[in-house]
Amino acid sequence: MRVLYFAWVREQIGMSEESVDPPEAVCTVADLAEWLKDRTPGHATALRDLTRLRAAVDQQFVPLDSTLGNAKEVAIFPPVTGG
Amino acid sequence: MRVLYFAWVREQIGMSEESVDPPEAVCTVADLAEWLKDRTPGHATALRDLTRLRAAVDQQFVPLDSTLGNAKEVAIFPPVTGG
Amino acid sequence: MIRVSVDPAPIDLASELAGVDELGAGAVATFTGIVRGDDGVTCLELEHYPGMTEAALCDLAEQAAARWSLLSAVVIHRVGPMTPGDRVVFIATAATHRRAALDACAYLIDRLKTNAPFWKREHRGLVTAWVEARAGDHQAAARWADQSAPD
Amino acid sequence: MIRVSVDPAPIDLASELAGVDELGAGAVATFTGIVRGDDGVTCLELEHYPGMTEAALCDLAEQAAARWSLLSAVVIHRVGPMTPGDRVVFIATAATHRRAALDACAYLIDRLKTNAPFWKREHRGLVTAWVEARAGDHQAAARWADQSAPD
Repeated sequence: MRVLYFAWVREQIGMSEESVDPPEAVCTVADLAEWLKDRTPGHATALRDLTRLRAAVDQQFVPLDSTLGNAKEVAIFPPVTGG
Repeated sequence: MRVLYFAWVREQIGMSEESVDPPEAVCTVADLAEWLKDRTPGHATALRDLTRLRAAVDQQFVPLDSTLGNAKEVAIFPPVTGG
Repeated sequence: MIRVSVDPAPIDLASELAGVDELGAGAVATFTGIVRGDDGVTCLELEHYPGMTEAALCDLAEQAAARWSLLSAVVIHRVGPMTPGDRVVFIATAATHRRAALDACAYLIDRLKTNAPFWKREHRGLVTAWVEARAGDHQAAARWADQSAPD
Repeated sequence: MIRVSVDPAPIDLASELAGVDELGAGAVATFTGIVRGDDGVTCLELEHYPGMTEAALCDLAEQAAARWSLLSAVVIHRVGPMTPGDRVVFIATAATHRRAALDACAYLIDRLKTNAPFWKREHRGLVTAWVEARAGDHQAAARWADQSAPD
């Protein structure tokens, strides 16, 4: 599974994407974020407060409690601020 | 007093403006239109139905029952259709 | 900045927009009305009341500028004969934030329809007909009065 | 016609408007968002999610086109670094009548603010800060759902 990061999530984690292979217990986007926290201190900082995060699964916005299913691409980022 | 006509009022009357000197009994714009009707058959046709007419006194839109006061310029025309 | 113009010359968007976004505005909204030829109209003639028209448009632009704290308001209306595809009217509003610019732009075209002395005549080949006023235009203009309008 | 673009190049209004009013439309509404420098911002950086951004903008444009029977919908968003006075976003909608064009234009900018993956970072000299999302943007987007939106 490809995981993408944007904006300050990307900066704090120190990379814009990585490939991961989470265990079966990781069902939702929130589970994935929790699981990713242990990777580096940067991950721990960026993913500390899930209420500040938003996500997309296979390029569709989803709530954090959405299941991952067979997702190929998950993106984690702050609330959007375009326009 | 200068009276101006626009659109089909102007066409039916056959002129775009004229100078008139109405008697004192002519108090309102409606009175003026009634009084002008007798001038020519074109006036009679154009000013027959007051509900189809709108007016401006000294270049301000006014209801037809507005008094003329010391108006210098009165315009009579159909409802506006700009934009 | 308030700019109002009533002119038989074609409306050039680039020149009308020049300056509008050079004022520190964060948002510019525009509206362009275009002659439609969809029901056989070959020519549209716009008659107006010289002097009163410009004053009425200035008045509307000033009301919008005051109500929405606009940085600029531009109202350009073409007059005389024109053909389908030609621009009849152009409105631009600039403000710090988008809601003010968008609302002021809608206000100006809604109010212009009922509060400025213009009359349209359509030509379909050799047949001409004065355009009738639409009740919907009065409803559209009236909705702005429901919200503490200055007028 | 639906046209969507996400590009680091400056937004040229004349070329973006070309074609929009050549479709028999009676009304064209536009919105332009511009970088403000009023609180010391020297540079604004726009980051986005390539691929998803274009799809999200297309989706919004198609929803607007269906809901208001638009003749055209154009959504252009600049990305990368820009400076005060630069255009960030440009939206144009064309329809037969004015209400459709005006409402669709407001819908597109309101929904774009909350439904497209862009992130802004402001530079004030050497200090940078990611822009926080505004609650008001969600309220503005939500009002379109109250009126039987297709989504």
